[in-house]
Amino acid sequence: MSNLQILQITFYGAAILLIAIGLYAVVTKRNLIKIVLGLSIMDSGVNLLFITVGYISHKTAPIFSPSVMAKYKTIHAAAQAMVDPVPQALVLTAIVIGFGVTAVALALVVRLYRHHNTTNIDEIRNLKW
Amino acid sequence: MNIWNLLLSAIVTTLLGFIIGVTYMGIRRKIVALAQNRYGPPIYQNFLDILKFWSKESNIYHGVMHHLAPLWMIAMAITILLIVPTQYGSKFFENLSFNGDLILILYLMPFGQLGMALGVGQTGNPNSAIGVTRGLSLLVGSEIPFIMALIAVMIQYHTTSVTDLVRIQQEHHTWIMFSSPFAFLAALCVLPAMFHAGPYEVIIAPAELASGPMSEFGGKYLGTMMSAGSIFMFAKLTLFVDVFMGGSTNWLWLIVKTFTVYLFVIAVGIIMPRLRTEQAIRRLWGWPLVFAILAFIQVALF
Amino acid sequence: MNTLVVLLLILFGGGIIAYFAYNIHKIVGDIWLVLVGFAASIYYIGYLDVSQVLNIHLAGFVLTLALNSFSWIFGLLIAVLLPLVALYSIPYMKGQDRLGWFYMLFLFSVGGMYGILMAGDWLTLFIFWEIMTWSSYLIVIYRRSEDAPRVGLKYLIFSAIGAYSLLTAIVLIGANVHSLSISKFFEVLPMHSLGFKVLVGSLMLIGFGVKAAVMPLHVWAPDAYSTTPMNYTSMFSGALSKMGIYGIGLIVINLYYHSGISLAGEIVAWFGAITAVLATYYALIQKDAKRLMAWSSVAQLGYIVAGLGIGTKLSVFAGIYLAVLHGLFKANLFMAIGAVERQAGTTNFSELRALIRKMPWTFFSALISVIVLAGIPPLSGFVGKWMLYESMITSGHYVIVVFLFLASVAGFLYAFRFLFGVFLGQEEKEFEHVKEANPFMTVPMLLIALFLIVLGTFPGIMFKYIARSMADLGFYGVTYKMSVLTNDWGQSINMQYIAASLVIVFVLFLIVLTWVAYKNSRNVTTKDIHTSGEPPSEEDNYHFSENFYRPFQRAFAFVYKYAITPVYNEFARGIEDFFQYVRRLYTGNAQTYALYVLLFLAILFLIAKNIH
Amino acid sequence: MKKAIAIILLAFIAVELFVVFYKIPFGADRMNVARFYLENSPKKLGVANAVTAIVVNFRGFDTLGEVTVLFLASTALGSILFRRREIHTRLSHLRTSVEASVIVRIAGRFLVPLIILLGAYVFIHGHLTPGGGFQGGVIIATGFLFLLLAYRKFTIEHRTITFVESLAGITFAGIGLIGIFLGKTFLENFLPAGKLNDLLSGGIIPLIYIAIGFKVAAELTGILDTVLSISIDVKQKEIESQTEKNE
Amino acid sequence: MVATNHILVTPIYFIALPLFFAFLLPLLGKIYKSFIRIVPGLMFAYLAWMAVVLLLYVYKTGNPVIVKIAGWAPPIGIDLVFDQFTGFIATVIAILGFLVWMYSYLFKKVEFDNALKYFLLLMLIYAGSIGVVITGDLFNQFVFLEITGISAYALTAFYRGRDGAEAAFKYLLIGSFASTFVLLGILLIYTQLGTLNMADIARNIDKMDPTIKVIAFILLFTGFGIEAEMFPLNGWAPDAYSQSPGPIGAVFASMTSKAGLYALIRLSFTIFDFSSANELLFIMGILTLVFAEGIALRQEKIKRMLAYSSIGQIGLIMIAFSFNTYLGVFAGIFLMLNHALVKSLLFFSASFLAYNSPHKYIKDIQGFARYMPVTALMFGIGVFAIIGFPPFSGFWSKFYLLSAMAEKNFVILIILVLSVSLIELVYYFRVLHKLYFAEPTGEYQPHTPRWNAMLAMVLLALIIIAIGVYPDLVTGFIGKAAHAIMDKTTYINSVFSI
Repeated sequence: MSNLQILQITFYGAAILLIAIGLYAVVTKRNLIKIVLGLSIMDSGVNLLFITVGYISHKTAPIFSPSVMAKYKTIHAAAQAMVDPVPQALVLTAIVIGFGVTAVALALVVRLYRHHNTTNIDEIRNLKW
Repeated sequence: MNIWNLLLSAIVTTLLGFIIGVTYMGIRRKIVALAQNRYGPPIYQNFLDILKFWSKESNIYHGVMHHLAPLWMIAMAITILLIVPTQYGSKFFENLSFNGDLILILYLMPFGQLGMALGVGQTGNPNSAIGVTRGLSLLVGSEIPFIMALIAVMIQYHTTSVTDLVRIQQEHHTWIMFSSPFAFLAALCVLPAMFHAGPYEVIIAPAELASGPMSEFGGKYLGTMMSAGSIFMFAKLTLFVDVFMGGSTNWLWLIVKTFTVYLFVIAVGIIMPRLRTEQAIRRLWGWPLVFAILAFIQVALF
Repeated sequence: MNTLVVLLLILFGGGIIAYFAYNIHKIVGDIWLVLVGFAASIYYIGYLDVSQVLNIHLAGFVLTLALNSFSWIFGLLIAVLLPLVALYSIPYMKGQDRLGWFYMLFLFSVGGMYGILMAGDWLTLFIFWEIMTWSSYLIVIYRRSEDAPRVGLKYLIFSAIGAYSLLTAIVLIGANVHSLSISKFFEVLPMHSLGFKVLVGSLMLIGFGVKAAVMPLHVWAPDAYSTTPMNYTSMFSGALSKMGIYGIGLIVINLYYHSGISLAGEIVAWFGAITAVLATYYALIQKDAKRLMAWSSVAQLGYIVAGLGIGTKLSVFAGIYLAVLHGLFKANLFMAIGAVERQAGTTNFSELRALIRKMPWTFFSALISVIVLAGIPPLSGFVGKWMLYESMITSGHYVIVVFLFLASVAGFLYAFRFLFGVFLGQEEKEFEHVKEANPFMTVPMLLIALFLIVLGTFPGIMFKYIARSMADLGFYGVTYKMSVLTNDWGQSINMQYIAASLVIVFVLFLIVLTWVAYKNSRNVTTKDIHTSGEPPSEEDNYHFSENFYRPFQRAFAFVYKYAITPVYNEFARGIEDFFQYVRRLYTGNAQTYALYVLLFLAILFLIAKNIH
Repeated sequence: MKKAIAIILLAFIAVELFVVFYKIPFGADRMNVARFYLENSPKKLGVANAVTAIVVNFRGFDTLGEVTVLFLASTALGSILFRRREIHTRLSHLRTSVEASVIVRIAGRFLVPLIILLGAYVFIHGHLTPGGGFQGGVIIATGFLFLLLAYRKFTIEHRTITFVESLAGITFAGIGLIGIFLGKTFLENFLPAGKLNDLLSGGIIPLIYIAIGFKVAAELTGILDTVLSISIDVKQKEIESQTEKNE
Repeated sequence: MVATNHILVTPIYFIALPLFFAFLLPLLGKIYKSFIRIVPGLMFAYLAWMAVVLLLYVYKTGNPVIVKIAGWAPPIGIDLVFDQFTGFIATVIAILGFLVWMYSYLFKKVEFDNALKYFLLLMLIYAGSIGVVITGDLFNQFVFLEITGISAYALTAFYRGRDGAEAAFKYLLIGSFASTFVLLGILLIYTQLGTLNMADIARNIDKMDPTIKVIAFILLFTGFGIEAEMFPLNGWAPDAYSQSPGPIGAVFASMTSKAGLYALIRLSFTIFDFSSANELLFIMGILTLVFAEGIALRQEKIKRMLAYSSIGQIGLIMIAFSFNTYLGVFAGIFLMLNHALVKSLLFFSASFLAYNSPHKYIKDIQGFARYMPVTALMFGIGVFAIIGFPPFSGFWSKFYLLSAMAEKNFVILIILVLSVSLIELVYYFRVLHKLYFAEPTGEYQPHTPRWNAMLAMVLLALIIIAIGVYPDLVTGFIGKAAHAIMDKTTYINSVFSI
């Protein structure tokens, strides 16, 4: 097993495990806060996957800083030595969206707590059938 | 056909039917009395009755329908008598026999009864209305086997006309009662019900004077109705004879045949106890219906 | 301008204007209504150009408006009824609110009927069919009575069942024939497979059968007919139900007899016969005049369906004749009931008594109609019955004919029940104030009655049009005489002689009897009767109305034991219970929903290999 | 039961996902569009940070959405919690947090300006160095968080927040619309690209990123402020219930 | 194929203007309080007009309007595609957006802050929905989906007194699942093709590893299916519909669900080339339809019933699209239009009928027809239209749908769909009967709608009747739309030709 393979298993495995853990928390935990935490963990897993996918072996960050330019001389050469910037950009968006969702979720938890005086999801079932 | 001729024959036929019918009624009263070990009235008693009714001076008037009821009866009775062929081959007694057929006759019968029922209804006598409902209920019982028998005959001989049926029987020298025995049996079984006689007399309930459809009729109304009833009775007998027993070519033969049938009706009436309406319907839908179905099978198979 | 469109415009536009007219003032509305009624009627009879065809291209379909002589005769029925009913409605609906709404729907439904008759393609037919359905539904629930929701829903559900099967058939036609034209469909039909024919035919028959109240689909009819205001019921039962008959006629004749599946026609005839019998049986145990007549309508429609189903020349002829006739006399009867309802305030047999002296003209027209209904000669009902029976006997359908006879004989029972229950029997103080109905009500009724009488002796008046429409159904060379009826075996009856004999004898004896008895007649009340020597006192009322046909009911108890309504109810309840259970899937717990999502995902993963 | 089902399902899904992702070679170069971005962000836009170029220009539309999401979150929070900021201001004395220690307070005084400065630096240099509007905005928000934690009496004027938030948003959307009004496309660069790695390079990108920075800072601060009001609410409830008990 | 850079009329405004005014609205509110109502209205009106103009342009010239953003042609930049199909749906959403605004013009008149937030969220959910529809980029679609989602969560929890928060939390939970799955799906596609542009993906979809392609499809399908309220994934929907403010139910029915549905359809029709996608849509459509309509039969609350009914309609639309025939797609688009119009009308009128009852039980509104005849009539028209009586628009959509089924000779399916229709008829008319026949309980006072709401309802009803009487008003557009969604190549070519 090569180094890369080990890395691959570790990163993918970790990310998917994070997603699974998040999902597990969402599906089984009774506490609303824990459920929201689960959602966050899930998001983190997805984000980690994004970054992992964007990585290219032995390449550097996609910034044409003076030092990089000094090293590679031309833009083209520098560009060849950089990782995929798109997933990073996407992750930025995803993180912000995740943040927004989490904020709203927490606000809802507060509302629910005020309304039902509990954070147990099993007891919040006014709407059914 | 000459219109005066037609009128004349109609009047003659009606008169004959009236006389024969009333006489039959007298005979029936006599026979029933004898069977019940009574002396009974004379045979001409019904003529006297009708005469008496007609000569009554006072008249109870309940309303228009009450007034019209006997007229419906007599119009129906005479029309049926005119339609039913009485004399096969006789030009004079042809009457309306080519202008009507079995279905028409069957549908004419309720014409009179409806009129009577309406008249009865207007009198406000509840018992009369009860009598009418019984009569109508019984109609369902008797009509179905009878019509089935007739349909079997009609289909077998491919005609709906009574005249045709008589012609066929006369030409082939046979009676339908032999060629279609089941149809005949079915019709025979329901015959008492059609005469409201025998076990099916719950409608007029002759023993209980107060009830029965006709109890509110008196005087000339009752006289008219009795005349109509006797004519109607004769017409029905003639129809039966025409359909099942070959009709006749002269009046004597017709009287013999009809009287035989009538005798059967009287006999059944004497022997059988009265039935309640639902019992009557069930009985009518018993064997007669079986016979009628057998008649259908016969038609279908042969 | 196309005359067909003008007619539709008169009705639909008239309906909308009627709404506003009634909101201005009742009198304005009434005048407008009568105006529209007569205008439509006169326009239809006098000015309509039957040969005109109009094609409208709409939504990728060709909508065709074209009248043929088969549909024309149904239109004639409507055209006769519409002005009369409009006249009748003026006093009948006096004092009701929302009249504008009512009459708008009224005219819409009439417009819908004309639309159906004019439809040259199935889509047009369906559109107008639905317009007719919802407008009539809104009229059924117009009164907001206690059971109006139940009745309305029932009517609507069954209408929808019908409409949906119709729709299914239509889309199947559209997909397989590639044209929605009715005539084209019948042209190419023989080339299609048996399965297609049977499927489409049955669906159409279900669709039309609902409106024609054929037996398992009749459940709505008694309720709907009796709940609706009577002036509309006379159109409802008289004309609207004929739309079902029109459709059944089209289908049965064209589909079955011209493409060779006669067995199906037999089945239809059987449905009609059974409907006739059972509906008659139910009619005679009803306790309300409206319901009685409603069931009677179902029964009468059964005859017509049977006639059309047999499909011989004479039986179809009889079917159409009976259809028109039923439209007339049943309209008349419902009008009479409406008059009674209006004047006496009830139509319940146990309350009504002896209105004959109070409302003689109503009684007369009801009597004539009942005689026609019962098919007693010499009135017009008999003509239809005779042709129907003869056609069945001559074509060998003797079992069906027995059923119809049974229905017909039992029909006498309810006919008498109706007349006795409403008009006859002992008089009651309660109804002393009752007066004869407004002339606007009685005159239309009497007109119809007169027509029915004339039609009995001279049915040829009607035969002319029927013979023409027969040609449209593919029965060519139909001959008729003014008053001689001939069956397929060549036997004939002459109505003139029969009627003459009856009338002569009747009149003769009438003169004699009146002459003889008039002088000494003693007018008595209905209390002055012979009841075993116990005449009732003034307070007592010996009216006979409860358990009218108890012996009959006892004898046929086995018939009354079974009914289809509970079956439908159980079915509906079963569905509701099922979904009551199913809806627990939505537990209200967000985590359960999340689990569903995961489960869904897992299932998709499992079948991922099959996705290609 | 539920847990068992969940574990089985999740295990299955996770394994399935892993199997799929395992097919994707790790660290391999699969750039397609990205290649273009890398090549052109310095060339055409004069932006050193390719990620910034993508975020603000190539996929700037996403970012507009992203900013909207943040805006939405803060609005939603306000709408969901129904705590008007006026009330919050009025009730700030009820804040439950214990008065922070002297160290924190003093440190705050020194650190908060620095933090804000750092944040500003980060978003101003978004197109040159790692970081950008979002990152800078978050850093500034932490500065305000510090203040909120350190000083019980510290309140943020909500009008200011709204104003900044709106203005920044309008700037972003407005800059985009200017592109249209200039006959170009939405969000298209209409300023000279400048020299690579210059502070004043990248056309509209730094402008947008600055707007984003302000917006994110304001929104995050607003959100923090709103969330803090929850504690006030709880405290208020407690006080009310206590007074009830006492009575 | 023309990139119109018209200053006044460009699809970009569908997103740019709502966002711009959303940011601006708090400031405008400071200037003059009524601006927060008037300005969105002007904007909605403008956008509705613009949508119609654009649609007419597209319809007449046959060229889709494709806009590139930031000056980069796809697949480099993000593009907005306003073709016959997306344009039609966007127009429907735009017109309904205007009507929803008109309906809620006086909403929360006294509470400035709430009104501000309401109109803000309304604009954003509108922008999000239209964005999902007209964007040509998969990740961008995800972003808009999230905008739609978060504004929907906030709107669901808008009312304090109700269980809005509970509904919103459920929605959020499931919605987060959706976003996770969508993101994973997008990621999988990106790893294979290195692009996010839909047309580009569709062009190169064959180059994907088959296994990964399937999994990506499943993930996206599930994610969008959640937004489209597909059967087992729609646990949130009835709660959200029933707890949100009145007009928002209409927004959910006519905008967000349409957006989800659009995404699903685009996914199955254009992006992926699975033939089983149609079968999947078909099966899920039937399940959605049957379960939703059946459960709606047993509802005691009016808005919940409407919600289930709405879900059922979505199932119907999915079935229609799953045929993948011209007629089927045509019927599907017509159904989408009809559903948007009619459900909006129903939600509009129902929410006023049930204005003051907190749980909106059907029994609470009984007999209200006598107090608010016009609203009840509007509800009635809605019911008639959804049942499909001519001459209301529902008839045509139903007829086309059944024609599409008949074309494939799915007799059993026709019977199934019509049976479900019958169930629908029963529960709708039960409500209508309650409304008109029952005696009012007197517990809740009816609340008569004000002129703006009345106007919105009447306008909707008129549109419904107009389409019903003269369907050619829309069939032309729908026909082109159906061609557009079914023709993948033209879509790809037109995107890349700018």
